Amino acid sequence: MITYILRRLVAGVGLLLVVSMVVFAIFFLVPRVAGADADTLAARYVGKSPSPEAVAAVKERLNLDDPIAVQYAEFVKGLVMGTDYDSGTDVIHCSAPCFGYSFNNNLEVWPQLVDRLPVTASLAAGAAVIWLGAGVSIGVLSALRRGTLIDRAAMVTALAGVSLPIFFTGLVSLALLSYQWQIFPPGGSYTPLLDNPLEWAYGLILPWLTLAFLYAAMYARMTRAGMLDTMGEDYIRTARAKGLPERTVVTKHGLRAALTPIITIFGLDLGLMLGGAVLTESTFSLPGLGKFAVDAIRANDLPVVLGVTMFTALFVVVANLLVDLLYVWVDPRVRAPS
Amino acid sequence: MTNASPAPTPPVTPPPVVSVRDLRITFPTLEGPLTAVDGLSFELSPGGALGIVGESGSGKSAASLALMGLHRATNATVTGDITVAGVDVSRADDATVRAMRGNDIAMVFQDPMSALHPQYTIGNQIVEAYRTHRRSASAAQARQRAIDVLDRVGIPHPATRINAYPHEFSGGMKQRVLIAMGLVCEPKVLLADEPTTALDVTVQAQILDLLEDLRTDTGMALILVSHDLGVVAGSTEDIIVMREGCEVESGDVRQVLKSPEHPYTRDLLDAVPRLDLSRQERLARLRTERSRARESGTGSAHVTPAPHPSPRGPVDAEPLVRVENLRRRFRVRGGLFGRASHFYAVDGVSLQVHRGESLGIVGESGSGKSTLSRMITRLLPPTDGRIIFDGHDITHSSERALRPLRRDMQIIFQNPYSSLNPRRTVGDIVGAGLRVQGNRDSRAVKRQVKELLERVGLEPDHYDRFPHAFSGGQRQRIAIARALILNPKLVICDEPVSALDVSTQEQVLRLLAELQDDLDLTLIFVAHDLAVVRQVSDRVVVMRQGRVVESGDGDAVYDTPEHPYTRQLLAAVPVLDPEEAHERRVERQRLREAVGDEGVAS
Amino acid sequence: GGTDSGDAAQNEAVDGIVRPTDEQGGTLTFAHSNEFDSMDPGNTYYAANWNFSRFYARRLVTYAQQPGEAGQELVPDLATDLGEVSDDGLTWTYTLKEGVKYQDGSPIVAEHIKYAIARSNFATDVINKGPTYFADLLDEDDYAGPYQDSDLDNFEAIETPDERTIVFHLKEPFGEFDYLATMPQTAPVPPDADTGTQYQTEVVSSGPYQFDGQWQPGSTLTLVRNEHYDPETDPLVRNLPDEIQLSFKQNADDIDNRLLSGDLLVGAAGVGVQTAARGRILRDDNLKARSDNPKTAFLFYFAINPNVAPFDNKACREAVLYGADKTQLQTAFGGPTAGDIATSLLPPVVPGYEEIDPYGTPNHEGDPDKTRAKLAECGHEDGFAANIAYRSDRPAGQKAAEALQASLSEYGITTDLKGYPSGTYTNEQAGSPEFVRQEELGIMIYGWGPDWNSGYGFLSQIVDGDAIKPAGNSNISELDNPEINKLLDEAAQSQDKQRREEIYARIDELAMDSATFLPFANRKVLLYRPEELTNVFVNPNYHMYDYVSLGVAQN
Amino acid sequence: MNAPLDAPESSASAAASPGPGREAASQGKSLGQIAWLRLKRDKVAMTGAVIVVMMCLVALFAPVIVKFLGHPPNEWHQEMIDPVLSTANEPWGGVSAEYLFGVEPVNGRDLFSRVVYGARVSMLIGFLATLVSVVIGTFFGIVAGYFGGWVDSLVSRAMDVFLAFPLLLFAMALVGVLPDAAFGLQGNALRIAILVFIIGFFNWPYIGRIIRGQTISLREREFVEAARSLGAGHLHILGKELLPNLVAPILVYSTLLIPTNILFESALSFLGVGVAPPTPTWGGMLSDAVRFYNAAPNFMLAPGIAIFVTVLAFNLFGDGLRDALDPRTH
Ligand SMILES: Nc1ncnc2c1ncn2[C@@H]1O[C@H](COP(=O)(O)OP(=O)(O)OP(=O)(O)O)[C@@H](O)[C@H]1O
Ligand SMILES: Nc1ncnc2c1ncn2[C@@H]1O[C@H](COP(=O)(O)OP(=O)(O)OP(=O)(O)O)[C@@H](O)[C@H]1O
Ligand SMILES: [Mg+2]
Ligand SMILES: [Mg+2]
Repeated sequence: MITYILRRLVAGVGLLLVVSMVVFAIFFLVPRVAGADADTLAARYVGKSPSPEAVAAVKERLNLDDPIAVQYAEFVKGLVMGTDYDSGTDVIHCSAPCFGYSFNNNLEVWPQLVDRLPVTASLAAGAAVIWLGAGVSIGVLSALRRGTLIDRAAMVTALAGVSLPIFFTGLVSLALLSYQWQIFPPGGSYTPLLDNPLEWAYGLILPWLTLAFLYAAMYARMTRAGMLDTMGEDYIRTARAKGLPERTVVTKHGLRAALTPIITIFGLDLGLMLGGAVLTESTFSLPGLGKFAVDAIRANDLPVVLGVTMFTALFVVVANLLVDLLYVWVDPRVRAPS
Repeated sequence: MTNASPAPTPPVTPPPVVSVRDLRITFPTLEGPLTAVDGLSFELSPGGALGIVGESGSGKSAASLALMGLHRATNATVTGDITVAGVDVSRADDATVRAMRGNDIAMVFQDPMSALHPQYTIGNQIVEAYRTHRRSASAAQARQRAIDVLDRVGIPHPATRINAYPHEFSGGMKQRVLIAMGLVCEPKVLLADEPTTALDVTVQAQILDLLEDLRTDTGMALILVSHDLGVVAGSTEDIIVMREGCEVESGDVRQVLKSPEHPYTRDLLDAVPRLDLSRQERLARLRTERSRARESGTGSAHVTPAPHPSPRGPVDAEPLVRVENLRRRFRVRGGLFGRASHFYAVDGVSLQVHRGESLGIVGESGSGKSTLSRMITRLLPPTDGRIIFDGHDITHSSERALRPLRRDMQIIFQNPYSSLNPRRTVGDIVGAGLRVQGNRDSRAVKRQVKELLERVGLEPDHYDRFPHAFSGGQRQRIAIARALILNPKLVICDEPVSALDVSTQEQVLRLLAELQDDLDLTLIFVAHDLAVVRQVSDRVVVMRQGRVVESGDGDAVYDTPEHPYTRQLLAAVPVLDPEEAHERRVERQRLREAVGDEGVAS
Repeated sequence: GGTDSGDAAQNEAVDGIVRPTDEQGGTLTFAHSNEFDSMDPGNTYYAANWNFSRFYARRLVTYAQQPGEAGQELVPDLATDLGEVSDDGLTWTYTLKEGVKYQDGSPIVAEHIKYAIARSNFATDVINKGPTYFADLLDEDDYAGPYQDSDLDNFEAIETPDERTIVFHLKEPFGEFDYLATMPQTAPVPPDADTGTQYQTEVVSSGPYQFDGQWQPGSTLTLVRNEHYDPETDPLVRNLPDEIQLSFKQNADDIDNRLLSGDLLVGAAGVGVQTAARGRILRDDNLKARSDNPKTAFLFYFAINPNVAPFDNKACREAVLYGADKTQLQTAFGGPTAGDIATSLLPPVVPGYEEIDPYGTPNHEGDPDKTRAKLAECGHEDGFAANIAYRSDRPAGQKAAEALQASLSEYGITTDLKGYPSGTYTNEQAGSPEFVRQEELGIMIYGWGPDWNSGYGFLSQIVDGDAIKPAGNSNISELDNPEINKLLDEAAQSQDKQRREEIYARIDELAMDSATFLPFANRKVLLYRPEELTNVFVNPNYHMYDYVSLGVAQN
Repeated sequence: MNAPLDAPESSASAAASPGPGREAASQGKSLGQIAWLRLKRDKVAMTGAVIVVMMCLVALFAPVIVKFLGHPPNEWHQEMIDPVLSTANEPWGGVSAEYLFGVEPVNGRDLFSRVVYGARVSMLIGFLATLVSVVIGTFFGIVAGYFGGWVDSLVSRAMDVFLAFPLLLFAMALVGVLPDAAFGLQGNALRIAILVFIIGFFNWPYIGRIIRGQTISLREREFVEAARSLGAGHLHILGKELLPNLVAPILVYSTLLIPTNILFESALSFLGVGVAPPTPTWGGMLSDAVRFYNAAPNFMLAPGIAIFVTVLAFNLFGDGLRDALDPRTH
């Protein structure tokens, strides 16, 4: 078990390394190919009207003239060991993991990421609870009532759910529910959970529902397909032949097997979402990682973009790792040689 | 009732434990309603044993499921009366039927591989069955009970194995687990739907023996469903022969087998491969049939009745295939966390095949037969040893160097469903060999393919059809045609008939024999069914765990087997005569004790 | 329908003070749809922040607390008087008031102001977001800034002979130096408390309010009263509320909704309400009465770059000037409440403005005849192709670009729209002459407001040939007219306000004549003042409510 | 234990050909024909198909449609707009016989024409990006599945890397940093090319995984071995034996990927990194419409509903196609 975890960890770290290389290459190499040079990059650190001296000074301080490989090595070193930055008055240590400093506000990227994580996590967690609950139960119901009106209605709704752009549903629901009828608070209302749990939930209901609508639809469809598959398996017949009540057959035997593959997808979805539910956060102006990233991209704030991307990759890798471990637990076959 | 009192009519007739009257099952399909079972009636007295036989699709399973009330809430329409242990299955409410399932009547399913839930331990699944019907039982009691039944069905170390997951068990063990699960509530009837179809002969024999033992010990009644008359013959008292959903014949086993009344029953009986028939006898019979047919002008057209040369080619001549000390290693991952380990699937096999000869290779599942065949055709590179084909050492030849040689060696696979590409037409499939080998003249290819299709008993205008439109037997003919189109010197048949019905099997074997006769083919015939192998091979090689344990002249191996394993294999073959079946059972018991209980783990 | 009837009440805070009071108490809430570049007074270039930071960063000089023209007067803040200039115009001297203290009670000394200017103007590798007028004007050659050279004595252009006197030595005379003294860069920074870029998290207050503990950028900034602030030393009344809260990154529409419902008191960015709220306010007389629609000194224009073909030909540029339909541009930009049609560079609110319309067309709708004539003159009768650059994340600008595209297309001038992120627009695209040439950005939308309300403050960056920079260039028309350059220098050095204003008007004329500017809108903003807000007026220099004057109505 | 691998296929065949003596019922019909028969019977899927075809026609003949039913998409109609409020003079955003969906605020452009023209970009990008994904995904999926070993490991890890990226952010960032003229393209042509490439390129792992899985299970089928034993090379096996079996999943996932890509494009446009204005796109219109949600709801609804209907239609059709091609659903 330990070796397995270690192996997965090493693979995860390797994956992260590759991701970081690709991301780094894209953000530092592609602009150069496109004509930007060390000066323009340095200028991004400088304010509205950069003087050439300021640009040169920044370039010097951030070693932007070094070869890209050296810069990448520095970046990785910063991630692992932290880096020292000259803040002017004294040398400040940007401790690991150091993603550098934002071009925009000169702040360390990492604490800002950590700062925004709770918003995204709240959004993702709440939505996940809703979509898993709703999606799975609707999917199961639909599968069991296959071909009936309930099934058809559920699946049409689900298809509608996956066909609606999330920003559209978000906007319409904001326009109607928040602004027109004022049932829900307007966009951008986020209260930290610990400040006031009720406000927290109230402020997030609409984003939760919007996000959950899309995902619930996807999960309902997946669950339904999975249930239809497993309910046709021989072992379900065996369970029935044992005289088990139908409820046990469906939940203990059918659902358990049908849900197993969904775990993987859920892990990946959640991992990606923790890196920022970009559209939802943009639509509802939630100050989470996704919005942070979008703003950063608009402002060409490379260190932040790099940070969020890496952060997301980290979540995906960790989520995958957890899913793998969970899989060992839920599906004994994984332990067998294939 | 015990097997000591085989009298058909006991003095006092107790009420039947299962009674079925005029059962009719209809499924709605795209092509309209399909009546799978059509007016079936039978009764089973307590402790009795009933066999239901019929070819695939004859409605056996559909009828079995109806007994369990498992068609409820599906789109099947079931009419007629079914009474099981006093429960009127067709009219009782769901709760009553549920209380009956597993408790009064338990079912063992066809495919043990998929009938167990892969995510729960076998203990969990057995305990669940028990506690559903014995609500007062404590967890500990239920667990003890599960251990007991596992022990009863012959699972070694049941107290520890109870925590195993299904995938950690072999097929035979899984089938035992399923039987244990059926037994756990001491049902009055055990319904076994083809419990051995997916298993090896030896394992099959063990399972059948187990069922027989259980019946004697516990006094429960048994319904045994199978397409193999041999399986039913030795284990039941009464028999029903079904065809296309209808009963064609029924009665006492001995009676029906000895003097079948219905022609269909007779056909079924004839098709069962006979272990006691030697190759010479069979060949002779075949030739006379063919010449008779030719005289009456109905046989296949262009057959040269060249008198067959001595079945064994000249011993001194260079053999077509020589295999020396061939080994093949595979890596197995040792579970999820363990290190990978190696094992030899084929471990030092040497053999020779002479021109015009047919060599049979037998052995149970996993003994390395397919691995060996694939190495001989170099579809798989060997780890060690040498392969000499037609004078060329091909052990390490490159794929490019092999290409011209591929014309001369062909292989026919076990599963006619997966060996034909479902997205290519029959013409494409059969003609592929010519095209791959560089024949660009599509007109000529087409003509040749059509000729060959006719030769293997298919219509030439099947050329443009896709494989899914053919039955299993027909598909195997297509596969044979594909193998023959390049006029190969050697054809390896890797269990070409084991996926087929007995009757289809017979047709395909007959075709192969004819072709060998006519085209002077050299055959390697791989099978796990000894009877099949005997009928087509001049020499036989018996394999076990990657090694050859015995080899020699076909008849010699069958008549005077030397190795105990060969004897065990022979003893496991089901026979049609119930008396003989009984004798063999005793013999098996003795052999098992001699060889040890290794069979269980296979 | 109701667009006229409410006019009586609208703009009340432009011309006078609404609900004047000196009642203290309450929490004054601000919200910003984005965030300020930095809360460090030495490191910011946003008018709204120059306005806001007066709560905690007093400067040498500030503006009188009055609406309208009176509010453009300069009054001393930390200094006892406006700057005292030497006869040669090269030395400016200020004296600090007595008894001015930081939040910790320690006295504010002249050296700290010198230090503040040193760090904000000479350490551009660290503090570089604000303007660098001091670095440009002071007579200083090789001072490396306080972070590399900790000996402040090496910074010779500023002298602090005693704790209360600060003397600036200039290279050349600069008549408007007092305006520079209003910039937040002159707010004192105690060297011991300076943490470079991170000073924004714990600014040491010299004003009536101080940060409530260490502030984490991005989170809500709370200001509480500074006990050591002495209102007696302050020419302004700027201590009405008990507490001030400023939250960032709020949804812009949401800010408006909260303003309209009274949940929030001020939109901190000072750019007025969004389109959605604008519709609501203008349709409802009651709401409209509580709104103000002041003109600003912000000009929107298209720069036509004479280094990009075919605009190297003046007639081609003129064709664009005559072809543009400014009414369409105005509507696209947001209509009359968002801006008046502009006819020249200088905004009407800047002193010295004279109305001129050198490329005027009937009803501002464009002049087809002249356009065609100019096209013919420049050798493209059937039009030509060009690019229009705009900031892709500024909807109004984008719509204006589309409007120009639409009106030019009528003359066969086909244009491609090129959007760039506003974050890098000035630094890397429109503001990089090399990039402009490479991508052939012939027409670029741009907006410009003065750093202080004078012609120099407005013009110097956008018409001065000496101001052209390889990156971060604001003179994106790349206008380099020796006469203009000379006039600018003269204006800078002149001590005569009258003369300066004449020069500005002349420069305006000359710049327009170059046909490299297509001004189309003098921005107006639609501000909304919730009823709870007291002491409200529009600051005529920042063109938004005067933040420090505001109070909160107490029940 | 080879049952699970070919279970669907063999069970289908077993049902179709019950016994050795009996001829198969559905003889002669190819699987494609059977699928078509089934598809024709699926009303919902056919509705989807009809809408899809309609939308394609709309995109194709946008100029003609607009000529008869609307005004040029980039023509300004400021006479329709209240200059102070920026919204239409008439109620309902100016919906009338002349302006079927009303006009756009600010500039009075005809929303109907813009929605019609918006279909072009959406469809173009949806289709082309899918093509890119399918080509890359199929190639790598099939190669990884067929060759296995280190090739498979490499491709699978690459897919992991791609799947670990926050796609939208990445696409946004990438669109932002790419040059303005390249590969002999410029302006919107380049923009579209870049979008197609990015969307297509980052979506390939989804299809790649499916193809890889299918290939692995196909590779184990004996017909591949049979082909090898005839002397067929890798190319023949990949192209002639495996690819035809992958057509069904490729087709199904393409039809399901197209709507995803349409959504993706609209999301990028919504976030402001799509095709440059004034070219109308649905996502771009939506993002403009946000500011007028209360004053001009028609501005938001028109493109929103267009996206919804198109994507839904593709999904319905794709779903039906999957069912029709799935041998298990009898
Ligand atoms: N759920 C179903 N829907 C439609 N047709 C069915 C269904 N189940 C079985 N059939 C059909 O009913 C007929 C009888 O099937 P059944 O499974 O009883 O055959 P069997 O005798 O058990 O065959 P085998 O030996 O292959 O198991 C077959 O033609 C089969 O295709
Ligand atoms: N590619 C492979 N990797 C690992 N193990 C393999 C592989 N192929 C075969 N084996 C193992 O080698 C052993 C022999 O397999 P083989 O297929 O030759 O048996 P067989 O005699 O043909 O059995 P059957 O009758 O079931 O077809 C089995 O244990 C099998 O699991
Ligand atoms: Mg069956
Ligand atoms: Mg085999």
